[in-house]
Amino acid sequence: MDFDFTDEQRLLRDSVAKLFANRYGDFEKRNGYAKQPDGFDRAIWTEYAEVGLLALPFDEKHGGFGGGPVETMIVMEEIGKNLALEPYLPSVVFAGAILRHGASDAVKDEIIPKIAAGEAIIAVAHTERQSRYDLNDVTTTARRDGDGYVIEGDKTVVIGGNSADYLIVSARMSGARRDRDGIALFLVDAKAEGVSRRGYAMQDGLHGAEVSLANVRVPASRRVGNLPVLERAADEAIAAVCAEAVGVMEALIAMTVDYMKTRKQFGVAISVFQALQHRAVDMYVAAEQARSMAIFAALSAASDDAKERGEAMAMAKSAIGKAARFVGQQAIQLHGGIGMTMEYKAGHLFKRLTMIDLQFGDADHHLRRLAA
Amino acid sequence: MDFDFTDEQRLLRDSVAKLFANRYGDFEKRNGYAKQPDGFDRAIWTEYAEVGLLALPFDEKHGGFGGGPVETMIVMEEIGKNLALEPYLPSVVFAGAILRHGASDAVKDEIIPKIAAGEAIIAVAHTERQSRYDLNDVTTTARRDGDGYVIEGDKTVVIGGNSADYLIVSARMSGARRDRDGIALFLVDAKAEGVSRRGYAMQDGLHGAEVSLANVRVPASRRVGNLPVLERAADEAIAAVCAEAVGVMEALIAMTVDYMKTRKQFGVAISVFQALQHRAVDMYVAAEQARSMAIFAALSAASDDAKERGEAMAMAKSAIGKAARFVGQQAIQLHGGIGMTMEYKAGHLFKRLTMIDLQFGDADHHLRRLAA
Amino acid sequence: MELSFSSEELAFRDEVRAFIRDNLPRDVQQRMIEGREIGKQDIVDWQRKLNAKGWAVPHWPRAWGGQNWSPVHEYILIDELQSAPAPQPLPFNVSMVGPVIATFGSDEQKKTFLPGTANLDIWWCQGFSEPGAGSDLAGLKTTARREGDFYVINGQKTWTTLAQYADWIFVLARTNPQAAKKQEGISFILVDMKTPGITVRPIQLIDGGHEVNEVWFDEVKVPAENLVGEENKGWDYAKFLLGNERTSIARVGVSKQRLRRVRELAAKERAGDARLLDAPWFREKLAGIEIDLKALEITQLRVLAEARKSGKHGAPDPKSSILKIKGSEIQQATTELLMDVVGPLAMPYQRSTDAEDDGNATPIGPDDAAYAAPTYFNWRKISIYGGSNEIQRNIIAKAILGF
Amino acid sequence: MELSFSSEELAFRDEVRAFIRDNLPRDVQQRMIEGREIGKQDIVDWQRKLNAKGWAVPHWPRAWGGQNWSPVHEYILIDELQSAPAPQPLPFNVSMVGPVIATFGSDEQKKTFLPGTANLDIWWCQGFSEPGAGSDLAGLKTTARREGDFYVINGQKTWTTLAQYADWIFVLARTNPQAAKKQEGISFILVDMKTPGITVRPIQLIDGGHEVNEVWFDEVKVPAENLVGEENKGWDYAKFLLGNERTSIARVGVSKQRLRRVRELAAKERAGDARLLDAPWFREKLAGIEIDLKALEITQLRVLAEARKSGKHGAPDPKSSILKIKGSEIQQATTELLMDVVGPLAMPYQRSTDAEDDGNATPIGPDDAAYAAPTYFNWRKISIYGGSNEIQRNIIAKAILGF
Repeated sequence: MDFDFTDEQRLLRDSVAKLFANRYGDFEKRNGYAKQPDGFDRAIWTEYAEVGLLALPFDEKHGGFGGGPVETMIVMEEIGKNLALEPYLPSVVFAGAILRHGASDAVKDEIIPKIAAGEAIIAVAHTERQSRYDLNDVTTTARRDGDGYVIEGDKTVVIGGNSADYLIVSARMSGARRDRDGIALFLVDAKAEGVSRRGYAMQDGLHGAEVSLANVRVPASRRVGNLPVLERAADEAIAAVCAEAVGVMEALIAMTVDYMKTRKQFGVAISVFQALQHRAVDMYVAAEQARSMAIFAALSAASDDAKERGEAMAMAKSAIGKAARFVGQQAIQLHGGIGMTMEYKAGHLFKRLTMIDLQFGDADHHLRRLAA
Repeated sequence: MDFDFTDEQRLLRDSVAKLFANRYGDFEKRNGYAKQPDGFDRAIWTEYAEVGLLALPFDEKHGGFGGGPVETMIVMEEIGKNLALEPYLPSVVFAGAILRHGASDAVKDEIIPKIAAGEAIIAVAHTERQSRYDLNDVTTTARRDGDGYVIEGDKTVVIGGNSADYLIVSARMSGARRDRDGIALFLVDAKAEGVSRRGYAMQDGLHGAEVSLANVRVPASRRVGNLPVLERAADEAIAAVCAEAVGVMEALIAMTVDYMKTRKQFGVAISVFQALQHRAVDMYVAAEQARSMAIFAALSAASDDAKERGEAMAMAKSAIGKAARFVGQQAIQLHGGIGMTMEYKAGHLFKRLTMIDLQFGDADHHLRRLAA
Repeated sequence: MELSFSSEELAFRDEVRAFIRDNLPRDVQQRMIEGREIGKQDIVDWQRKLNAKGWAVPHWPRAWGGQNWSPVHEYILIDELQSAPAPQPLPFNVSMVGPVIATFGSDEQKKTFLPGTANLDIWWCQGFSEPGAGSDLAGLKTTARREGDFYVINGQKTWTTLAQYADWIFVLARTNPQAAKKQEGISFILVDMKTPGITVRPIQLIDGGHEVNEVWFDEVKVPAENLVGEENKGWDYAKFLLGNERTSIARVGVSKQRLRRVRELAAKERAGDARLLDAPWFREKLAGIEIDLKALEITQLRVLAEARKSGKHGAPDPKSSILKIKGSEIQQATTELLMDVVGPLAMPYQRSTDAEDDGNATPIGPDDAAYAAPTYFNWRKISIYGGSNEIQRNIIAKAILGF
Repeated sequence: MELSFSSEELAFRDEVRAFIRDNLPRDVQQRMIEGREIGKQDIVDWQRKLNAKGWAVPHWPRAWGGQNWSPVHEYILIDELQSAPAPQPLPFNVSMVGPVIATFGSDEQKKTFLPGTANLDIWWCQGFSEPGAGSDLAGLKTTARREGDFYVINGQKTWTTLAQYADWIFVLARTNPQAAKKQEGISFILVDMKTPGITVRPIQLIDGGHEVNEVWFDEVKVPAENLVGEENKGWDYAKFLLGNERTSIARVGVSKQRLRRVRELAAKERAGDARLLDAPWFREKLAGIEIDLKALEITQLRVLAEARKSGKHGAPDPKSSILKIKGSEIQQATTELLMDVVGPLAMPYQRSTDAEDDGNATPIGPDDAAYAAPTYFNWRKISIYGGSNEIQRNIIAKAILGF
């Protein structure tokens, strides 16, 4: 039992924190990054590559640094604190996990170095209009055609899909809409014929895309997994987004407590009002419990036991979603009007927390998953 | 739209309040009443009769006063405030409603005057070991035998059953355990051969009994209804118990607020602590919302539309149960240790609120009933 | 004791429904159903129709268009407008400055302002809140210096709703900075928004919309006759004004309409193999809110009945704080429910901030997906403005529980 | 970073489990599973077994039976006892008066009291709380007047747990009523319960049980050598004592055991046509509490790991207040869940207050029906005693958030 970071992990945290302090220390800069064509600043992405973050979770033999879920947790927590806009979660964590667990060595040797160098962004196109949070609810089809496949279908809310060079698409090769069998994953060149995208900003300032695939041909070698691979990668992404949420909550609570100490009403700082103090305490308690669950998620994410791993993620994501909603709402309430303005960071932290709850399934979804 | 009482209703409320002020104004007396053989004081029951309460809901042609759900609400609220022990709810309200809606005129003419005079107490034996809150879940059987019926089965938690002169028993004449069809109600003399009872106190100081029926013969004329009659009567009882809960909550909040103003900690009355003030406010708000629902229940209880009536009761009982739990728990918390002692009224109010939630189905049960 | 309206009241309700059905433009209604913004002209046109019918300012004195209705009639009108949904008469005009002018203004002010205020020929905004003073309204710093026949106003107001549309603003400003108590020495002044020295700066809220503003006053010269009532008595008028909104504070009609909409949408969405509306967890959540709303509706009627009985028309009943607390909690819960309906499709930002947008871009997801998250974000304000829920608890603690 | 225990810690856990399995009487365990009271002799016998094994007072100094364990080992022992369930060593002895005597007592006191305290030959009770002072412990009024070689104690203590079993009581009493601050002038005195002038009066709690008492002191003469440490320094010792209970405050093991029990019972109950345990609403409620408990367990381990690292063995970490708040909320939630299992059958009062009762009366409903409501009632105390949850929030507000 040990909750300390190793020296290497501390070093990682410090270097990530330094990167973000430079780039996001002045929160107003974030707005400028968001307005760039990709919805983030490519120069910062290059810095991620330089610091080694983009190679972090990959095997050394494919040019990675062999980091595990704890290293990812460290990075994601800092991303959360700073509301960083770069597509680290979809590309490196989520798509990266699919490649790690599902791709052939040939594909890994080709793609991972590009990811590590910041030359390739990958997004996972799994959500469909009707699927809600169910990864097995797939109507997009893939049929065998010669030495490849032809993919046909529409994907929605593909996070990072606007700037992606590759898409990993879940498609049904056989079976009915919600069957667990018959689903395969394909690595699709985002510029391939038949792929069309409509990019957009999301509520939290991150970016995504609608993706249509019309008769898109993919070579057989680009088949990179099946439903269990997608679920395993989603579990790793859930652990990562839990860590991000903890970072967001930490920043938001710190802002709220600071604000309470400076904001005067009726001639005194509002931090003297016991009812407000206790509210802040409840936020803090919720966040600490959430932090425990993010640690639990990180330390369970590498498990090969899909059932145990899935249960841990359902518990963690449910707890995080509930805490995120409570902390976010109360932070806005304690800030009053200022927390609701675009120019102030608190509102953006609140929005990111709200979207984190929706990402990979909300608190109730995972509670039901656990209870099922 | 009118939330005022008529002059007659105000008179009723005042006379009930006066009766209880005399009998229960000194809370310690309640303990003595509870220790009497029936679990309540027969002399007080006689007073109920004298004031006319026991005849209240019955038709004038059967010796009643023709009161409706609003009159019952008035009585029950005072019962709640005073934690009165007498079996008004099971006998006059619940069993009374079954007789009103299901019994023949002959049975009414025979029994209602006895009830009105305080000479007959009736309890409804419907709960069984497996039935939880489902009135249609009945394994007790009634089979036709000559010009009567033979009843066989076990009933549990028959409130008021210890002191009852008659039991109204739900029994299955046909169908499977949970079928809605095939259930009949029988008015059984509590001293009839084959009826055995084990009386006991309940958690809130009221009394009940386990009832076994072994080959109990009942004349055909004593068949007093079917499942819809039982459900209708239960709906009226729910409206009544909602009103009782409002009375309990009112008394408990008043005690809590008084206690906060007098109890000193750290040199000041604890009522100055804003976090505690706001808790008391939340209790008050919950109780006012509950009061609205008790009114809604009373004004819906006489409806002939079973679906509309049932929905109103499910809404009301769910709201009341939730409020009762919150108000009860917080009252104990704000009182600290003193609220947990037998000699202080607050703990007993809390216990009655807890039992009210369990009576006729708890908050979640009725929420599910509504959502089904 | 009787929960239903009288037959006369029911007839009035039917009349209101018919009027809305026959007069409210379909596209305005549809925008409101979907949670989209509506344009200035839509609001103006509708208020003029209501005013022509005599329904814009029924609670004003008869001489100025009032109807001498009972609070129940006022409630029925507002509840039907909220449920339709239809725009309500602009509160800054009809519930705030109008009653103040009608009660405390000079005859000249009444003649000048009241007809146009009722008819929304003049669009008013409210100059109360300041950056340093939120719930502590009396802590305001804006000053009005008397110079001959003018007041010269300096300072900054904030959270000024729809100032971008406004023709006039009613301002609380400090005319006697030496007053002993902070509530004293404040005056209530009417200011033409076109006066030199006024700058309106938009504040963008986190939902992306522009509904509030900062309003800056830099040596703004206002004729002294624009003072309402007596100098230094402005706080009394402000309190009068703030106690004036009791029939719609719970916004029961708004929540009823929202829940209806949620049901409609959930009937179209699929969750797994069934309709979302048939999923037990969803139905239980919905039922829980419906129960709360039913209780609130009755609590609202109880407060109204009390007001009708006491004859204290619109006088602030501390029980109104229950309406504010529960009303905001329920409204906010309905926005969370809408997010539940939409699920992951709430994530894309696809909301146009342009009220004249025709909404013809291909939407992502179901009809209301675009507005689910922005509405959730925006409606967090409901428990903050108009006296935060914490302030409401303080009111109950003091005025009802006697702490 | 690693969540699991080390192999050495796991081996210790297995040893504890085996010891409990081999030594804990089945009937004691069964009573605890069902939520029934256990008798004095059962508690004494069990603590003597633990003490013989060296596990009754592992956190004491080595000279007096301590084991110099890490906080993790202490936690494992307590967690296993709670989960079994088995009685914990009597806290008044092992966590309260024992460490105070071992740290501040005279050599004579140590020799006289510590062995018997560890072995439960002496049963201690705590004389701190008074009717006028709940969370405000320092507001106590009991006095100890020095007269020659004696203190003469007068006053009233309350909420004295199991005073009816106690041989000795440790009392906080005011020796200097003139002290400037209320925390000063208090002394910590050991009193034989058989001393003339002591009266114990039972307080019956709302669950019907008798676990607390009033203890009255009327001119009780106590030898002066029973003063612990210095006169007037008792508050320091009391603070030391109250900060001593950090490894079991969350009572994770208790809640784990309770949830296991709830699952067992729910598997036997029917709800409609299915097992209660299979009803989605029940499973979701259960899962919600299990999630909270998992988070709490990890938070507990984090606090422990911090304590192990800092070496501040048992020093009060303000984060312990999280453990108290969440621990009590979860324990209380489990009692509500038990009520859900039992349903209407929780209503009859069928609990015997006699710990020696053989429980052979025909129960009404499932095994635990008789104890469901009393446990729910009784466990409301958990958020009140040992520093109410409101006090814990004050601690976090001040010590962590810096308000």
